[in-house]
Amino acid sequence: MILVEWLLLIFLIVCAIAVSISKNLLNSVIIFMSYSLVMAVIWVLLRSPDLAITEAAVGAGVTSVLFFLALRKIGKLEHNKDDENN
Amino acid sequence: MINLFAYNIPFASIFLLMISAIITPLLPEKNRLPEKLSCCVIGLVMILSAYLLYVLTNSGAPLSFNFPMGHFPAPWGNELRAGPLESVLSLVFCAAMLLSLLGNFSSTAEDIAPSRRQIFCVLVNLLTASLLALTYTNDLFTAYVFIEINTIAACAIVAVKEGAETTRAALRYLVMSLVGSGLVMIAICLLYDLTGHLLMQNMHAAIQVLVRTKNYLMPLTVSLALITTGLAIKSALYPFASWLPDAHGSSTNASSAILSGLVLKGHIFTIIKIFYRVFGLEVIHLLRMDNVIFILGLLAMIMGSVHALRQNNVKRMIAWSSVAQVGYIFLGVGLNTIAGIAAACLHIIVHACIKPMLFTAAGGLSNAAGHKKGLHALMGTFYVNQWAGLGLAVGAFSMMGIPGFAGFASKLSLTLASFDSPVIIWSLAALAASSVLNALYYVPAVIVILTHHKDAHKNFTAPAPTYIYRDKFLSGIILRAIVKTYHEGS
Amino acid sequence: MNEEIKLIWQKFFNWVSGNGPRPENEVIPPEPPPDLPFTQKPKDKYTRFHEATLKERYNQWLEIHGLHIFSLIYSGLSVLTCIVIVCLLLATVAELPPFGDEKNPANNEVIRRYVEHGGHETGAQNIVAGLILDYRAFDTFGESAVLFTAAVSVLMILGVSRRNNIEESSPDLNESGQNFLERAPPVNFHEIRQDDSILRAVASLSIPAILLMGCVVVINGHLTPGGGFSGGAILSTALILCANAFGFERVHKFFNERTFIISSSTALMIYALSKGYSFFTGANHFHSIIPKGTIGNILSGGLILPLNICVGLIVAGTLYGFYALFSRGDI
Amino acid sequence: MLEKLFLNHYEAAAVILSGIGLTNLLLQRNLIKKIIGLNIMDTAVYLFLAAKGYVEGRAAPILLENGSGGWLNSANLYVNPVPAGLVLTGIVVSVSVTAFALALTLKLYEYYGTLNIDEALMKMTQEQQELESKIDDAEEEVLA
Repeated sequence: MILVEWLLLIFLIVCAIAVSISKNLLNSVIIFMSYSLVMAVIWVLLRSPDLAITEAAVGAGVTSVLFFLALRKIGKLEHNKDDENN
Repeated sequence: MINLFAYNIPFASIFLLMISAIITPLLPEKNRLPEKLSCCVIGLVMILSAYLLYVLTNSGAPLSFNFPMGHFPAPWGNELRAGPLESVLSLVFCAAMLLSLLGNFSSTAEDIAPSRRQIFCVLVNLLTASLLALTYTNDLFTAYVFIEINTIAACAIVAVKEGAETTRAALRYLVMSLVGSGLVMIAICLLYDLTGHLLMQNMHAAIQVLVRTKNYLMPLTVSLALITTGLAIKSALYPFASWLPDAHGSSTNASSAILSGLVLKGHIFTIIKIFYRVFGLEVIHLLRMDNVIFILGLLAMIMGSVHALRQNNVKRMIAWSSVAQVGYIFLGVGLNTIAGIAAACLHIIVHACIKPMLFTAAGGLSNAAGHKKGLHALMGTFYVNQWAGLGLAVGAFSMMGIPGFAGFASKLSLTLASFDSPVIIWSLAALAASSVLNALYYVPAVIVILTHHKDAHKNFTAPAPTYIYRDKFLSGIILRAIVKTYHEGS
Repeated sequence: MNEEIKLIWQKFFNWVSGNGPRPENEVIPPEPPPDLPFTQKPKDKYTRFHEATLKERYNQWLEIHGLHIFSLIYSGLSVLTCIVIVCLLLATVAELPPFGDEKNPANNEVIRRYVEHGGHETGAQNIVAGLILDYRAFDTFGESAVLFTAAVSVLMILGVSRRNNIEESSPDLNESGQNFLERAPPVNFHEIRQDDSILRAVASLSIPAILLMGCVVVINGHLTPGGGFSGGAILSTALILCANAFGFERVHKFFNERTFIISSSTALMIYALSKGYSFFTGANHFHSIIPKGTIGNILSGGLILPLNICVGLIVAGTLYGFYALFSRGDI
Repeated sequence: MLEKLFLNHYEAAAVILSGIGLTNLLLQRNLIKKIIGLNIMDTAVYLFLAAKGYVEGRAAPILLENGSGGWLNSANLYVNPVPAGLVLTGIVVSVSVTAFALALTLKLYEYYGTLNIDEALMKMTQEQQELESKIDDAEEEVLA
């Protein structure tokens, strides 16, 4: 059990570093999503089921969707720009 | 015991503002109804605060009381605390907010589209509510939540004027503020872990025990440093103030007035509360935070003015001058005496009154000069919009600390407060230098607007609305200042 | 198997990069190449040129103003600051009370009362729900206000501005050529609408289930983990799924900007008034008429159940509102 | 010190994570990454709080039945509920802040075509200079 805890914590740190050094925004967001999911698991381990539900619904769900939408919109904007200028 | 009506005022004022914020989006946009409603509600809250102040000072009742939010007493539920200082601050905040809205009533209409104006009112109400909650709250975590409301609402108020520049300024402000609130959050968690409480007086007792037994001194120092840094970023203490001129210089006049007059003050007052109520002045001195704050305050006083000297845009100049004035306040806090903190509170009040006036006046003048903001473009605008010109002059004199104006009272009390402290030479030198620097950029501005310009009639548009509100305001300030020092002393 | 994963990735990637669904190329999508994520996507000539020039201009500008060194110093300083902060905090953490120990200062009389008397004082089985909606309800009210503030601000930034711009397009922005989005035609419903029959079938099956789940989480907030916020987030996913599968127009029929504002304002108003009543009676030592109920029943916990429903409504509306505003700039 | 860090491993991890998040928030030029950094920092702080509420061998703070129709309400059975309450509030705050920051970022991208505040600043100053020179030209023409 202790080993699982340590693994999860190390996974979190690796995720956080990977987010910061990844060159690709989409990858960063996906890594952040997995970070949030692991955080939810850790909260179950810490006997806080309320937090785990909320984090899974919000951190991994809504926040990531918002990031994806933002990226998508930026992609879309670039398309518009290209269309207009060509 | 104070009467039931006055007892409920702190709670009622926060809730009135919240409820008016909630129903504002449901109102029709016609006739500027939302703005009128928020002005009415803020005015009502102002009257309530004045009444609370009157009751607290005149009825022979105890000078402060706690108001439990809910059915549970102190360490279990949330709590508000109201005393003369809190009621004075809420009175000043509401008054400054109301006057900023009224004084810029027409320029708001020019800058902001109607449907945005409705949301602007919601944000103003929320901002006022969060300021009052920050003023009255007695609980650190509640303070954090309302700091966040304050941050979002303040950034949104910057972005309410549409445009590339405001968006950039708002983002910059937001990022800096978020760094600040992150640090505050970490510090609150540390403090909760060390003390097991979130309520200020319980935390204070626990910290006193920790310090006496010399336990956990290092975590205490770190949490104090983090919370101070976080709030200092939000209140634009000098090295962290780079966001302020952008945010305050680019937004619409009402927003600049509100932001620099009130939002900064809410955070500064939170710092003062944390120093005074959570840690206690001896602990602050023991942990050496007072020296850091003092030095940063000195730096801000000088550097803010130096930066302001280099500005040509009048709104940016006033914004940098805010940085210098924040330095004065932190100087008072850094003296770490009761008198110093009283002087800092006094300067908070004075600045909260004068800075909105300066921004409003500058906005009125630049509107009179055809929406130009460069200092040279304002030449002779005094003769187009006398009230605004008078406001700028009065504000400038007050900022310089000319006797008879409000700024003099607070500078005097800062000077008096620094007599007891070992750092008197430094603080006196900085006060003098900063006053001279203030004069160096405010006097030319006043001279410019007074210079007769022969092309005046050609370029200038119709005068902006009345600024009559502003002046009545000012005469009351000195009176209030005296009342205030009296309370702090007693 | 690998191909399938590639295909799913491709679909997801297309969705994120704004190309929309491609029901016609279910077989193998011809372009763009699948391994290249969208930020590294080979762009049209102009964009690449444009971005290159922007970078170049930026570097030139830094050099001209002597800011290059400053920006280097800034990066170095911030790394240094963060290392210092981490080391400081690690040293602090090493001094803190030990993890998981029951003698920690945080386990004091406050907690004892919450646990021992929380049941009959708030009527909630879930101590956390009783804590946040009864003992420390002012914080939670502030939290809802934060959400409301953010919703209103995002509506202002993304929604209202677009509407105003379309109505009374501002000439100065268009002249400078800055605001290319405003000149883009407004998004119509058909453009985003998905004609994916599998998605529709799955959605029509799962939306009722998700709604039910969300309602269960909200309504049982005082008995089991969860509550208004997490339940509201689940409810909002049902709305988002509906919008994705059947198009925004379907959702728009019953949930548009007007209903969004009315529902969240009303729910927040009910929240504020009921909490205000309880604060008022509590502070003045009046008797509150709200029964606590017996712990464990669904009708227990005094105000917690209605408050959870209000919070759930606010959160569901707000999060769907965020989704709609971000994806098409309107609710 | 290291032993104590091992003992407080959740807190240590949380502190490292919040440091990384803070670095991202301060250092990254790209706004989206800044916002992700903000989220990492916030969740790290919440992890810290939740770890502080944990007590070895106790149950989640939901009252358990004692078998005879009553409730087990001894304080020694449950972990500390206060951090959970605070974190619930905090999560809402951070999702609101994230949405707001992303909205502003999108707006910035609309105006400047970049996700970097400094590049935006550069664009703005250059455009202002152009505008000012244009205005000067126009004024000279009027004077002439």
